[in-house]
Amino acid sequence: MSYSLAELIISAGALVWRDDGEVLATGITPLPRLAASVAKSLYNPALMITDGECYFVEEPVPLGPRSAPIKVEGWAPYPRTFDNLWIGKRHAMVAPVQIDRFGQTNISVIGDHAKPKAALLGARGFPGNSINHANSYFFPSHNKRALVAGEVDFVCSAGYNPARYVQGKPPRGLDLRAIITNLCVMDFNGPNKAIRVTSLHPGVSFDEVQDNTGFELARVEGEIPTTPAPSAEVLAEIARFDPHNIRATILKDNPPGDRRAA
Amino acid sequence: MSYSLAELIISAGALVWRDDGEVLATGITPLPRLAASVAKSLYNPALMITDGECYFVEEPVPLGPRSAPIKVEGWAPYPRTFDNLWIGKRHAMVAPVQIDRFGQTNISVIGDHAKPKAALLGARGFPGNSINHANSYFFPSHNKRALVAGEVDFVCSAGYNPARYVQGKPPRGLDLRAIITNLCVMDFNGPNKAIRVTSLHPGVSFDEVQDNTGFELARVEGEIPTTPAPSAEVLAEIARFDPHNIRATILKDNPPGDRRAA
Amino acid sequence: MSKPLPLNKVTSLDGLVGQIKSGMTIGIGGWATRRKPMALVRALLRSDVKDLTVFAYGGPDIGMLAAAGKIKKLIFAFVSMDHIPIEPHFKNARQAGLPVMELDEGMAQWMLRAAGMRLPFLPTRVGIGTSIADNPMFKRVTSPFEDGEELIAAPALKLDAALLHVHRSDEKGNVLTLSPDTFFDDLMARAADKTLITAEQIVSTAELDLARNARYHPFERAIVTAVAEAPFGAHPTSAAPDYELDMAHLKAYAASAESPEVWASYRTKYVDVSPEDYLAAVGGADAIRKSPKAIY
Amino acid sequence: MSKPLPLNKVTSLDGLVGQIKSGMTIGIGGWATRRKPMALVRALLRSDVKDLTVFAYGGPDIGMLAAAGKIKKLIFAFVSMDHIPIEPHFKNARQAGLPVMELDEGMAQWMLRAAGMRLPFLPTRVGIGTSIADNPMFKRVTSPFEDGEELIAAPALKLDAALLHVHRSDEKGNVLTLSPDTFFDDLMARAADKTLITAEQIVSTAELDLARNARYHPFERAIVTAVAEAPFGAHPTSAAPDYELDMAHLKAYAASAESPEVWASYRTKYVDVSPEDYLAAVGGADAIRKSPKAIY
Repeated sequence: MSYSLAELIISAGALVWRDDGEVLATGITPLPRLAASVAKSLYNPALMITDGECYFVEEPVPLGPRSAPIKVEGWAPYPRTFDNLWIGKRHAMVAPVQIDRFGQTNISVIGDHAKPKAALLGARGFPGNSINHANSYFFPSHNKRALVAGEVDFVCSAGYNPARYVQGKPPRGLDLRAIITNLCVMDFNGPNKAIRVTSLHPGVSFDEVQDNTGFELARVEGEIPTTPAPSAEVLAEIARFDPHNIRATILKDNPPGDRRAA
Repeated sequence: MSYSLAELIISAGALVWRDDGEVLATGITPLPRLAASVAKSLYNPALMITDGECYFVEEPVPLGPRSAPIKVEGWAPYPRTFDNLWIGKRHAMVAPVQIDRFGQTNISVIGDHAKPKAALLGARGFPGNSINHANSYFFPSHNKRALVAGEVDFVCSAGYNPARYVQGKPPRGLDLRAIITNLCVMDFNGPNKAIRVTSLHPGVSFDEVQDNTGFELARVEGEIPTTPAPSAEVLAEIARFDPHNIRATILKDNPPGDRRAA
Repeated sequence: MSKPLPLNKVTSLDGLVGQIKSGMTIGIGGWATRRKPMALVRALLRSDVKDLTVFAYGGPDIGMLAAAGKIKKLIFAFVSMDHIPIEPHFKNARQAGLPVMELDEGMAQWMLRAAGMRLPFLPTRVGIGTSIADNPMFKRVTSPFEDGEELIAAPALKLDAALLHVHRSDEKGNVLTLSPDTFFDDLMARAADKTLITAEQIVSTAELDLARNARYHPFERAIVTAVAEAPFGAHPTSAAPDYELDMAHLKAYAASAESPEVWASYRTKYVDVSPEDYLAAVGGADAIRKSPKAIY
Repeated sequence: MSKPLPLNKVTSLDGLVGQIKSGMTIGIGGWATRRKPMALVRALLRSDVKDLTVFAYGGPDIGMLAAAGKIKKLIFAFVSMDHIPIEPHFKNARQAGLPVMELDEGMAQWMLRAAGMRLPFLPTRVGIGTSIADNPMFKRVTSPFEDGEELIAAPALKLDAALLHVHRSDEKGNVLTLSPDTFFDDLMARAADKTLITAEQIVSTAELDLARNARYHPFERAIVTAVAEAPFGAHPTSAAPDYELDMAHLKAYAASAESPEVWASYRTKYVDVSPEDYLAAVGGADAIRKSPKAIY
């Protein structure tokens, strides 16, 4: 069965919430959001998810214009968001602009903070999220501008950077899980929490990943597995949650999941 | 016009809120509550008052069984109570069991705290109230068991006791106003915030007040005024807010306001 | 691949009690005579659980646990039945030397908030100048800013379990509390490792009508451990608007503090019985529904 | 003795602006494109007030004030129009070197809470390990308990004035916010010396029906300074359920960041006009009421 790279990413992304138990699954930007939807639908029905505004919903809300009313099961206004995240009951997958070897990410500025070359969104809730609950990251373009050498320009979410902690010890709430890009899946289980490639998307080599990364990557022992193709069941769920095919607009030219098929 | 001692106390009590502006007026136990009702009705319509449960009401709610629905103008659940009192927007008149020369009061225990002779209510919100907003006190029986020598058995509300503060300085929120008893009206404007008799109820002498007080009292200069008799307007408002004449049951034998009339 | 089973947190009263172990620190929701999980408290009295450290804005919940000797230490700011200002069983226990930690009402919820935020402490002025602050459990913290003020560091009031009574719940633990006052049930739930809930009714998620009732939804289900249906489970306290407090029963309960014999007889009749027999003994559902609105 | 006059806090938009002085620190309620007091912001743009330190969960409120050169210093965690992720006027100002203090979203409301409790600071872990914590405005505080943890001491974010838009108010400043999300307007109001409010409608106290709408009542009137009626006062942001955001207008507004000339023309047409002319210029009341529900 053919599938797009976006679908592969969603399929791989869904797995990050599989064993989380009853937490809020937040996916920001369309692919992570679809991943969270699939995770709830197929792997972990205890997950809490929202309508993107301020309600918890029983079933994932499809992207874009809606043909059916949402099924509300709870209230999730912003004040509640912080109450919940401060007790750690959340796993978010977000899409930062930069990440460094410590897993520190940036969505605030490119360049100097006082007078940036590019002003972005601002740190939003990244600092609080990063030290309170599990976090995973998505990068649509795996390159050295996104996976940077040195430190990110402004550290919005904390990472495993001993220089930034008293006695080098990160807070117990810091829990970085996965990074999913257009090339591969990574985790933080390399030596000293180093970022480690755990699977390569079909047709991608480790060297290509390393060449497009600003810092040295660890790798799982032995041959690096290939990111598993989405099952028919997963593809059907993805289609159900994305009836307007917004997923086809996220990655440039909507490449196939197996680049050798292109 | 004849009036009861309870009515005199209510009338004098109402004056404590006159110049407070827009704050929550809380009167605990029937006479302070009636005093707050009169204050809002006649002197300071900006006062906020509650139904005794969790609503702000436009007009004072009469004591006891009600013949008309309450006119709600806001929500006052307990969480809101603390939000409000912590910014100081309140003046409470409460009825402690003991008070000492510093204005410290007690509603927790008589005797040793670990194994009290008499367990009372517990400190409730007295500690927080006392250092955040204005407080006045009512004592139905002015005697040495209530206005005690030394310190009260357990300091529930803070007073002007330098020994209990860093460098002797009470917090800026401490603001003790009036004490009203069955014998007199007092304030805290004696030397070094000492308790001072400002008016004597008709037929009461300063010596009688002093003889029934466990600590030395200051007095206003010159002849101590007599607590003014309630006006006809005040008496009418009291009757309106206390249609079941609960005020007649508070002081033993419901004495007249001018004891010489007995 | 077969889909995993949906969440179901429904259990019995005894199932809830089974989550409470001797020596735990528990918090009990509601306030004085309002929305107390009394059916759960009675079930706790029937169990072997003991040596509890208990925090509550206390009413007959605390009185009963104290009378039954379940409390090792009481954390409180008051124990009252509102119209009966001092809870008589609490008074007996306190005067017999029950170990206590006395707090201010507002400080108590602030300490719950600290626990619910996983912070070791929160600063406050509340307690300054009073005997409350003499308790060595409180430390001091100095503002590191220009003001340099010395404040009380109030430690987090962490709970092993929170016992709450709500109006409606679904099987997943989405709940509604419909009362006029919310009290601090939400902070207790966040401060607790386990949140154990009794509900007047367990209904479908759709029946909760949460799109309309969002503001009656006190906390997200992720912090709810288990739920048991307990109709009239707050009696003799109120679960307004479903029903008001039962003043006659509260007076009978208060009178049971007169002697160990009277308490034993109250206990036989109202505690050591099934919820169904309890309901019959207190006059039945219709009688409870007819209780007049309490005036405070 | 004649009874004193009842409270009346009603004024005009300009009356509200008159309470705001150059150099003040102000907070603006709502969130990004939701329930922003835009009519009041436009009135502020028409005034001589300048050199403001401004905190907001920012949207076009911040963009407009920045474009008009009213901001001396911006305190923020983001400035966004949701569907247009980065506010373009904010982006221009920021890249031109507008002085800022950047916070985390959750930390910001925690700092408002400190101010609303009159505390000098509150402890938090938020910011640890990030560039946010490099700002010397943050100090450190060590837990005086066994854990000995070092936490960030986040200073109180005290406001001279909070600018909020609500759905209904009476003359005394009893208000209702009917939106799906409450945001942090309540904390801003408590953190501020003055709370300045625009309301979709000013109605009688009875019409607020507060017995039924209690949970839509965000704070007590004692902290409300003044109220002005401003129908469609949140436009182009939403005041759901009264009306939704106006995406077409937000796009036109965003496009005005292209050059000073385009901004000047936007300003002439939509800012330097009376509220009545504004309403006509954006298509009238019926058009606003027909905006489709926004999807986030």
